[in-house]
Amino acid sequence: MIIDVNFVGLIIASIMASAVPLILASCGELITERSGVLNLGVEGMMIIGAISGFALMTVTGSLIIAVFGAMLAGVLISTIFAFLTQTLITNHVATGLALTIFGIGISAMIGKNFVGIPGKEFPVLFEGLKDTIPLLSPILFGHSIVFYFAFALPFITSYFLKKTKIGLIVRAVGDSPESASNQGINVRFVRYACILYGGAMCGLAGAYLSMIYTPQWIENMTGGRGWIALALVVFSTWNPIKILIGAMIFGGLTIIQFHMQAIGVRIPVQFLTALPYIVTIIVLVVISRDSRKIRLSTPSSLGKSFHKDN
Amino acid sequence: MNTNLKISNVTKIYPGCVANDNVSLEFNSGKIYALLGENGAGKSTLVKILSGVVIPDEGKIYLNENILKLNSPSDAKKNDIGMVFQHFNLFETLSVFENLIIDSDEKRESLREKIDTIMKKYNFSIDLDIPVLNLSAGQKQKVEIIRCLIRSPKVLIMDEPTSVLTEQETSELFLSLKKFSEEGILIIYITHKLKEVMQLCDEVAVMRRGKLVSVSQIKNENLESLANKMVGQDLKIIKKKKENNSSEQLININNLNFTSEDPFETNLVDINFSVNRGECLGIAGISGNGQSELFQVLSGEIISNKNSIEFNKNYIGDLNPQERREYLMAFSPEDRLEQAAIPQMAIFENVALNNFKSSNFFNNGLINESKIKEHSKKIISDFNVNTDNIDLKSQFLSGGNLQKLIIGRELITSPDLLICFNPTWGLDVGAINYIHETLIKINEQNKSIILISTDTDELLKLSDKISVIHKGKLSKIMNAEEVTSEKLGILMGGGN
Amino acid sequence: MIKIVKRDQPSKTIFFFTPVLAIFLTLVAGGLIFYILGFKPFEALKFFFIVPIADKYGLSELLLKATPLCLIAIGLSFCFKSNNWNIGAEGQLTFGAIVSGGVALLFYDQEGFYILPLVILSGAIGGMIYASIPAILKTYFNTNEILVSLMLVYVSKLILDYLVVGPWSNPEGFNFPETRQFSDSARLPLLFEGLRIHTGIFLALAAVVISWFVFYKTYLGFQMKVSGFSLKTAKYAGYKGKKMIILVFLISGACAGLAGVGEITGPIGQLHREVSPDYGFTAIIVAFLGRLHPVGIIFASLVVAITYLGAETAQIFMQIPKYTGQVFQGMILFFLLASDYLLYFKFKFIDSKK
Amino acid sequence: MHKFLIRSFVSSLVLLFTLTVAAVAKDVKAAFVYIGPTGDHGWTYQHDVGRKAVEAAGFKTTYVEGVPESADAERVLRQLANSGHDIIFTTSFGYMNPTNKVAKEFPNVKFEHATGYKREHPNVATYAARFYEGRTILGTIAGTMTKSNVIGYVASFPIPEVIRGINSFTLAAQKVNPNIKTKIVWAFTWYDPGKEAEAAKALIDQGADVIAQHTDSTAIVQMAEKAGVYAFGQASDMDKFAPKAVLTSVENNWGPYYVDRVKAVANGTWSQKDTWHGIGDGMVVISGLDSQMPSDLQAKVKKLQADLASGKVHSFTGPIYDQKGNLMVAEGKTADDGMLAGMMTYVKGVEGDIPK
Repeated sequence: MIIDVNFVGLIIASIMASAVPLILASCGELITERSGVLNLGVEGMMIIGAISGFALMTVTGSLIIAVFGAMLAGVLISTIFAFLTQTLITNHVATGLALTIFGIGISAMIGKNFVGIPGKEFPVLFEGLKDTIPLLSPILFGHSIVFYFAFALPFITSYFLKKTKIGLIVRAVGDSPESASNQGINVRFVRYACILYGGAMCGLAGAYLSMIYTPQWIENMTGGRGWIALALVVFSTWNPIKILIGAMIFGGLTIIQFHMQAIGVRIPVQFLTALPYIVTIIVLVVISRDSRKIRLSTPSSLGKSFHKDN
Repeated sequence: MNTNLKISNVTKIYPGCVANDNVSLEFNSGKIYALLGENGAGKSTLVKILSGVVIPDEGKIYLNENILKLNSPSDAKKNDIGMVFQHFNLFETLSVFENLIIDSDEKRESLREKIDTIMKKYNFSIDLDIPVLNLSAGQKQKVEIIRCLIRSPKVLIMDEPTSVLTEQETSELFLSLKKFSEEGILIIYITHKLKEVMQLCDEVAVMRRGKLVSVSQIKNENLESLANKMVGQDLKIIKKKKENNSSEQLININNLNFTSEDPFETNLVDINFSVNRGECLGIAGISGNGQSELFQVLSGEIISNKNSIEFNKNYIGDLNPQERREYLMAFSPEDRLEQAAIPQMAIFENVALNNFKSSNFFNNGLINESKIKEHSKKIISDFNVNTDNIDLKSQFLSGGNLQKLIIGRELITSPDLLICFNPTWGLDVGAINYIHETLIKINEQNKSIILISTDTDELLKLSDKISVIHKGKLSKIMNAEEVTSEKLGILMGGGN
Repeated sequence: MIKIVKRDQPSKTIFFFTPVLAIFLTLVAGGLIFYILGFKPFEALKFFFIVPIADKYGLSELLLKATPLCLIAIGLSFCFKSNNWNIGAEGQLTFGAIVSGGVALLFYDQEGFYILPLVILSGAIGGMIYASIPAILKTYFNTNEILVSLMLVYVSKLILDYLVVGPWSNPEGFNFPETRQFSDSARLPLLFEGLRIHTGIFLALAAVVISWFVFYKTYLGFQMKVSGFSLKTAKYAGYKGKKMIILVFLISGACAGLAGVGEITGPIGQLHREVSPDYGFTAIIVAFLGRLHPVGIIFASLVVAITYLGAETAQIFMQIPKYTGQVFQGMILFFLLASDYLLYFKFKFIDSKK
Repeated sequence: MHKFLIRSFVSSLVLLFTLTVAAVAKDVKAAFVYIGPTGDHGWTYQHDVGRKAVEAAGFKTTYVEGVPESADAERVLRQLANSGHDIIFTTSFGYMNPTNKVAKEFPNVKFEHATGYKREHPNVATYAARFYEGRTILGTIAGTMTKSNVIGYVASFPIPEVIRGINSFTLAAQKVNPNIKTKIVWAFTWYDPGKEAEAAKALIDQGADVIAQHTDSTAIVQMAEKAGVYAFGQASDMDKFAPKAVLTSVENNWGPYYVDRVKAVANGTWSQKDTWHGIGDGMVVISGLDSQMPSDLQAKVKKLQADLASGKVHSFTGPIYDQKGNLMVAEGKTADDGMLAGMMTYVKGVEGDIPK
């Protein structure tokens, strides 16, 4: 078989497109987790973002309102989680699960009247440059603004965490909320902010699915991507740059699988689909064996409630 | 410039306890002040109020005649009050540099310069780019101090700073503090160690049960007078009866080694010692030199070679703690809340943790609750545990009462050997005295003790023989009468 | 002024009162949602919570639904009470169903009294095998069990998918993604002719009794509890703490596996892609709602089971979207967690003029 | 007199009978059980269009959507049977066993199961459409319209229904263009827009310029629209989702059948049967043809449609060979329904193997 460079470019571009929601949600969840909060409600927040984006687009006709509205919806739903876990000091795991169950239910309820409506075309950038450079053109050009944002996000997140003061504070809160509190950092406020930010990114990830990737609304359309995004954060050992790589691998598996089918190579689909989860478990085992490594890479207070009494 | 810090009529009430009862104090720069008191006397609450961590119910604080509003730690910082906490306020996974700059608004570059200057000036040497995780306790404390110094504080509060330091590190710290004081920083030094007060401070304020008891010049005080003020009664002098101990060997440790895979643990190398009946062997050392590992090996939490431990003529190196208890050994670990007891469980359930066959706590695999409860009640009354509710979750017991419960639980089996690790750590004087009395009583009953402790005074008071552990190695065993605290200090620091 | 004050001790009364409060708040909020959606709130709630269980068939369905929830929640209570966050019961259920389904398929054309016990046993073992993965990784590799057990859920569902689509699909079934029907000997007998409630309910009841007995009355239960709170303490007390952790996971896995057996050998009768409508996750709600107490779990499983049935009934009779069921489940858990605040804190009225 | 009496007696009987029938007719209630949401614009949507036709004919209907093919299906069925429904349409293959089981307990309620093959009780009928006839038309269009000679086909599960469609499509395409290749990608789902879009994209990247689908969502035609290739609507007219890409759609038109069967219940003439209707009976409908198709192709398609309807042309007319070159249908013969129902091999010209 002759391998055409443009063909490779096209495949890479498809893989990247499928990685977008994973990157967005994972980078959001990463910030949340870095502040010490484990929010298992990613799937729920994504699906809320998906319906909100689609519904707003249909009702208002404005893509901008829809995109920001989806992020806002993610923020709102994550506020429930933030209020419960941070103000009422509830268990992170249970609250996150409740958020997912609730999110899936409520989105289907809201979305009832939006099923089967065609979505609007989302404008793409640099479409004119699509055929200019072999291999790179399909990768670089002709994508939506959200696509470019998603691929910039890991770098922005990495810079934010490593180089900025606020990033430092987020990491400090995740490392030791007690110390942070004694240092005059308002732990609850920081965690609220990180949870809401995570909600916004998950909302955007959902909106990407319903508005750009497959422009339509159907129930449960996130199809477990929220769980993959959660896995991805662990897989990346809480490092945003590795999220980029992980998202390409995890998101690309289905696409690779389809291409393999099309050229006649057959691997059980289920095996490939299960791979991200299995790989994540392996990564977890590898990093957890070394107690120093796990302490340096995992937010020490992850999933633990913090309450300051006065 | 002179700094004047005034605390005026500060009161802080917690449910069921008045932590600060109308406390008024005044401090002036150029001096080092000691705030002395037992655990629970209210000194920590007072300094937390000064550093903005705790907001008082009533009272005012003035800095140079201006009212201070301290609603959060950052308010304290803004007003040039620096605080070094007893349990460090550091972020272990962040680098030293990141820890230092987190509460500063200045640019990274200028901060780095500033930090370098401070480190040079006070002769600190710490790699700024490694995670705090990798630092020793002394280094961590220096990081905390540098963090305060960056802000050129007017007031520096140190909360029990020497509890984790070696003698060497302590004297280094004292030198630095004197230097700071000369430079015009007002220093408030919180401790319950009388000797340090005498050694370092100029003035001393003593607190007891939330109230300010006295303020005086150090030159007018001595150890006894301070101790009396702190405890509020003439200290019962516990003196160990020096009797002829039996020469019958009870436990013999023979070439015991332990190698850990965990980089945070210390390896034990060639441990050899023996303890006779009725004897107390003290093991001194700075924390983190293998005490915890030694305790675990002796208790059976870490299982070793069968022949390495001979107890009462039985080889028991390969037995677990429960099996060792059957041979009449008892153990009181260091960590009361995470190991010796389970705070979330009731008192009687915690009593059941010391399960030995003759106790009949569990028959045929079933819980014998009435038996356990009966037993628990006996412990509570025999060992002065201040509660009558054995269904109470043990998290609601004070440290002293919990420790009494634990010791009582271990002793009610009348073991031949009690191994305890920092049994009085963090307790108030009353509880310490009670436990010390209890330990002496055990020896008097011709039973033995292995006392692993980081408190040298305690060791000198209670031990017949003393050894020092340093980097997992045990020094030769010395007779307690021959040992001085200076000698111990040298050995603990790794000298000969 | 109202001030929030921490309680000295968690309140026992409130401990059992909050689940009731949570259910009540859910009903109120649910009524509100129905109202917003344009339905009569009381009528909707009636169709949701009363109509589905108004006759004996409805009651049978309620028990049928509650059985797996109760069984799994009982298993989970062992984990949660000892601080092990096994949230992968869905995976353990699926794997139990796979293993027992495999055994049932071996005997698809045979009859015999020994088949059913074999099938049940293999389901429990399947669940245990699957639960042992996060347990062993947690105890020997220090791995976070929340993430591992969660990841494994999806792996097990994909294994099931692979099997029913491929190697185990019914050879006479035109390649449809389902296996053969099990022989009657591999099916759990029905309790009453014409009702679907089957003998699997006894498994759940047995689990309730055994769990109560083990946890509150035996040395083993005590050791599990201690190990869960602190491995260090377990070690100090001389318990095999790691083994205890693995044991609670195994118990939990066995219960989930049995729930899987109950589904496939009870109402379904074969393996296909959807053996469980997320019972494993819903059971987490049940476990919490039931306060991890065996009796509480029985009640909680019935309450949560209604949300499944009610969602269908409300759809059939009032065209209310069936996803209200999930919304209710989420809300119950939200409200329960929120009202737990009252366990540790109380509101105190303070005279502000002072 | 005597005669008169008899006559009046008979006529009153007749009157009574008609009255009863009329009363019954008014009271017949039909229920529909759907696997997906009614708005999916695919499989379920079309069934719901059929249901609405039943409503329009004056009958009461109930539907339950999103019923999983798990243990819950049986309860829903029983609840419907118990609450006064006279005929219940179960519209997904996975309901086959529950349908038969519940039918046994409610002999007075009629059950109609779509796409299945089990009729274990006299009150269970099955029905399906000859979608493959529609695929013959799609194949003809695809074979003509392709420029790359690569046609992509997103398939759901390797069951006879789907394989029959692939075969019929490929045979027709080859007939007009012997050089074409049909690339099949199995999505192993009936309805998952994300996955379907990814499958379609993979085929497009592999060079396919016409995409056919045997999954239900509109994601594939939308993806084709984005990529600028042709596609066909599945189950319903998907033109509005992708006006440029969609050349035509094969619509499932259940309405007439549903109305028929409900009326039969009302009249008491309902009986068990297995219905398999195609273009001729109007169960399979070809939507309007896109203007991008050249007029001669349009004409050809219209003729083919008429011939298929009249039975002049059969989708599987010999000689048909399988992939290995074995003769499946001899020259001049057509495949019988038995063969079609159990079709589990590809015809020559389809690439790859059927996944096992």
